[in-house]
Amino acid sequence: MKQCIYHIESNEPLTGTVYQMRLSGDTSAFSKPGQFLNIALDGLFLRRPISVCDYDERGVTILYKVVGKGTAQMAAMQPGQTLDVLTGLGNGYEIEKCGTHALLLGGGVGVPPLYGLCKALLNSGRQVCVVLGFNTKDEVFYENAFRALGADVTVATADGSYGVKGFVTDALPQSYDYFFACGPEPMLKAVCKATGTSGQLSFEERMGCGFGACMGCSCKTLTGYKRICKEGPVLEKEEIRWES
Amino acid sequence: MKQCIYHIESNEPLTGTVYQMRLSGDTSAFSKPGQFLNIALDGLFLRRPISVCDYDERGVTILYKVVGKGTAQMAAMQPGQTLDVLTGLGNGYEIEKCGTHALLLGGGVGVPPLYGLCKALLNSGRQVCVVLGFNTKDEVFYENAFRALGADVTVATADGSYGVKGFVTDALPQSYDYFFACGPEPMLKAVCKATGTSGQLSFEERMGCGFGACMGCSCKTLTGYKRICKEGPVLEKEEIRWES
Amino acid sequence: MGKLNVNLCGIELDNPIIPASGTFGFGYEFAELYDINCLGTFSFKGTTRQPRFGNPTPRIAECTAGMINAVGLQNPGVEQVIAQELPKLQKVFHKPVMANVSGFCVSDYAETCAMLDNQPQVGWLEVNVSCPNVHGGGMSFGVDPDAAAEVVRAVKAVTTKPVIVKLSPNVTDIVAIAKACEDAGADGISLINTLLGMRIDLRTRKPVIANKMGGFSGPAVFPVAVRMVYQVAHAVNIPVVGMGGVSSAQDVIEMMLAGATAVEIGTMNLIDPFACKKIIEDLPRVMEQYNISSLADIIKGVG
Amino acid sequence: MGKLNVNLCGIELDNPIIPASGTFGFGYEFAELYDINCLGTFSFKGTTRQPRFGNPTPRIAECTAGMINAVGLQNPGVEQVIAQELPKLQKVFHKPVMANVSGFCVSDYAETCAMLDNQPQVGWLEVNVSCPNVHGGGMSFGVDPDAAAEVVRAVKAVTTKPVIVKLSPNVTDIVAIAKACEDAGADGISLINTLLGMRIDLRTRKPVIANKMGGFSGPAVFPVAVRMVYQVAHAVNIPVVGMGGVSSAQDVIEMMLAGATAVEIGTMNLIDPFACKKIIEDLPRVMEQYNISSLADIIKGVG
Repeated sequence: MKQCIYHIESNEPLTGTVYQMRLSGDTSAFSKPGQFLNIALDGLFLRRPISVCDYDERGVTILYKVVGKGTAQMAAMQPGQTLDVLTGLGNGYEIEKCGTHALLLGGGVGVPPLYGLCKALLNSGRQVCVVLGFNTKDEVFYENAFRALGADVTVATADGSYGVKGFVTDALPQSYDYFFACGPEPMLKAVCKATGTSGQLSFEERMGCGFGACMGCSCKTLTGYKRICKEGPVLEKEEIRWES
Repeated sequence: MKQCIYHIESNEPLTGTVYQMRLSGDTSAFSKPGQFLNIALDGLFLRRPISVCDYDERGVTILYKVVGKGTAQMAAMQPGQTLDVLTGLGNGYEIEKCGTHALLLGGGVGVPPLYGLCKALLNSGRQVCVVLGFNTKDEVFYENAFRALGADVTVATADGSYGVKGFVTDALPQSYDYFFACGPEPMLKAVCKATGTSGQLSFEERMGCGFGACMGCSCKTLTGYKRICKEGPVLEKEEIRWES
Repeated sequence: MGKLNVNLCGIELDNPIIPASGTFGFGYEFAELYDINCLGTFSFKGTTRQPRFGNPTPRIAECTAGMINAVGLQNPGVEQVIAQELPKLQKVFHKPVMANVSGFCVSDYAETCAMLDNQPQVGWLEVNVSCPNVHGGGMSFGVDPDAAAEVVRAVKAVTTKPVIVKLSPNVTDIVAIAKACEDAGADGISLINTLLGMRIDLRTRKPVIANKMGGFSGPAVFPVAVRMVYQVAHAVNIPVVGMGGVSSAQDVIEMMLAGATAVEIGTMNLIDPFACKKIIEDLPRVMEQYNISSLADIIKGVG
Repeated sequence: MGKLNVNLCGIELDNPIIPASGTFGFGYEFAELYDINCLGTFSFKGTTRQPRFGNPTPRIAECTAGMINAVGLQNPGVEQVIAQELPKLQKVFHKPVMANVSGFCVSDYAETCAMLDNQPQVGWLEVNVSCPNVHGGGMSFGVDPDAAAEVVRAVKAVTTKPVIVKLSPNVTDIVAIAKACEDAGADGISLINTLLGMRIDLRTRKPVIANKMGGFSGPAVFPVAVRMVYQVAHAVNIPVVGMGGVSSAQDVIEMMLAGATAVEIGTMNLIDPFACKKIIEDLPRVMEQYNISSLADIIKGVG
């Protein structure tokens, strides 16, 4: 973890509510796709944890959905403004555990971290199949971005207004030997049921600090208690203890 | 009283710690010299009451000394920024009670409201003698501004580094038939003792609202309880009840 | 009935917004700014049997997201309130008003309330039990269930108007106090009064407030207020008026979900004199956002 | 002796800054960020006799100038703390540490403290009496002078290390609790623990926190903390450790003027992991600004 000042390079809407923000600054604390940063915002007490979509040595890209005060404040920010961020948070995805054919499953605001992951998997010579799930056509984003990387991309919409009608689990490909998922908890649960292989899933929880100090985001796993912000947000399918 | 948005036209230091800020906006709620405005500042709960130095139909001038968080924040503000202000607060000075020869006595940050008052007195055809008191030469401001209006100006410094050595009461002119004063309470008390005429004095008190709602700034006078923010800040010499 | 209407102890309010006592005087300062008939009602300046100047100044200290006050119940006394303030109020406010009453012994409360009982514009008596009891070693009536109940019984004996007891949050067990008041005949409970707080001036090394300590209020105390409103509303069968740091239409809805039938707005009136008007105007939009068709429906609606 | 030094129950501290229990884990997360030997000491994660997962999530709610937590004392249990955490801690922290202990019955406290008494790195036992007493109907030990005193006596019987009792602010009379602890043999008092608070999610109409209510902390509670530190420090003759919303060197000085011998920093560590380090570095400059030559001189210095 590192505390950094990031400069906003751009901040543009991708859909009616999802924004893409490019930030420049020290990214040396990041080591894996699927990690997150924690942003301090004026007048709001807690930092806002946002997953990293992509990063390189010059900066990071984040995508965020406007859902409350914090994200509304972010959406109003202009290039040139700065943000106080804690960087390099969370464990991130481990691509080493994946075979030659990776399946990536993203739902809504769970899509962003899969982008950097997809890049890393492709760079390592693996084949990548991506299934993105959204509620409706207007909410679809990053389909072409994944395609441009060289992945095989399928989109599913719950209302059938675009791509396959249904959930990501209705659009699973025939062959893959490992999966990575990020999305709302009901989707993650359905993904675990529908997939026949091992995989890694990224979880969300309301956080206090985001770096393991407060124990606010703990969960029980089959391998012990874990902090979503520190030993997570990525858990392996086999260790997850589903509630109810 | 009116709630207004004021635009900062300029914001410049006059001395090491005293700044002059010119604001443009609706001044229709002001009716007298000696009134004040109450400024909302980001991240600070209470508004900051600041006496008006001068106003016309286009805007107001305020002078403020950097003493804490609020005034430090103001000093860092740039032309073009806006302020949420409550305007037209307090009773102000009544010049009708003054004869032909007015004496104005200001100490330190008590000097500013005397400027608009001086203008009004001169415009009404009265002669004005101004005595300004400061701790030391470096803190002197607005001497020439008063002189440019056409007042007879004397400066006193406590350490004798400029003008008369001593307090404003050490530099009283021979002849005047009414006085107006603003400054720290010990100065106001000394002024009441040293002057042989009637007069009006402007007081300071820690305020909650600044417009008479909270009773936070009440004082006892010989004419009843008064709120410094509403029936004050200007009281007549004859009604003041000095503590101790 | 409009979608903002609520019924407080048998009296219909056009909306649940009530400026809290001590932040709205007797209404005039605000009536100069806007038509205060847009309010549900308001609770006027805490009135005592005798006139009071209150505490020495400074009476105000700034805090993060709040302030401390130690005004000490400055008011002209109930006789003057009836002779001068209420006739003036009638001209600018045409709804029942809430009369806030304080006292320093049980008979103080009873006498003041008996006099206000005759005033037709007074709709409710809000009895502030946070005052020190001079016959009880200076301890507040509001920290002891028996002392609070005694005040309630004495007041109920002299009035037919609904009696709302305003509780202090500086207690171990707010529910015990509220229940004692209900058992003694209270028609409603309002809470929270201010938290006891203190600030020290680093320059002078003295308390900022002449009286050393004072009542801490403002958005900072909102989570404590929501908690106590929730606890009390789920323990008594009389209406609860919620207050404490409410500064937006969202906060009003949160208080009502916690259990408030109406909501008092205090400190925010001092920072933004138009706060109550803005909140009333904002409520329909925020209700729509959260699919609320009638405020009366959401009272104690937390699941 | 440096100008930041203070003496807490016979142990010299290089400075009065102590990260509060529950916001600093067992120090490792922070030791990766900076050399934590710059601290006066720190109070480690609240430890109980048995391991605990704590409460269900969500455990965190945001508030204006603060937050609510309902972690529920997640910890690996005292045996694991001694076997695993303390040996690891020794490698990164070379000063006496404050062991924070919680329990749900008197024997819990006594057993846990007895085990920690053998640990050479433990300098002080900070006994948190805000936990519910399972033999007392779930009421917190900390709201009853007798229950708090019973815990203190049981702990003092099994340890020779200084015992600091951490008090809950959710009480009518904090001084009575503090005095009872002093009379029972406590060597110091620390306060305030969190205020009980609640937030409701307008979308779901449910409490934000799974456990409904939780502990409210952050800059919002500072005025309440200063008041209670002042009251307790002026009523007991043992050192007081002040905490509650402290977020700057200025706040540290205000707490010490109110009566604190040392100052714990809690919630701010979660927002700015460097908060304690920055405050320690900032203290000399701020002391100069207010003409303070030694922090030890200003303890209880309010006039």
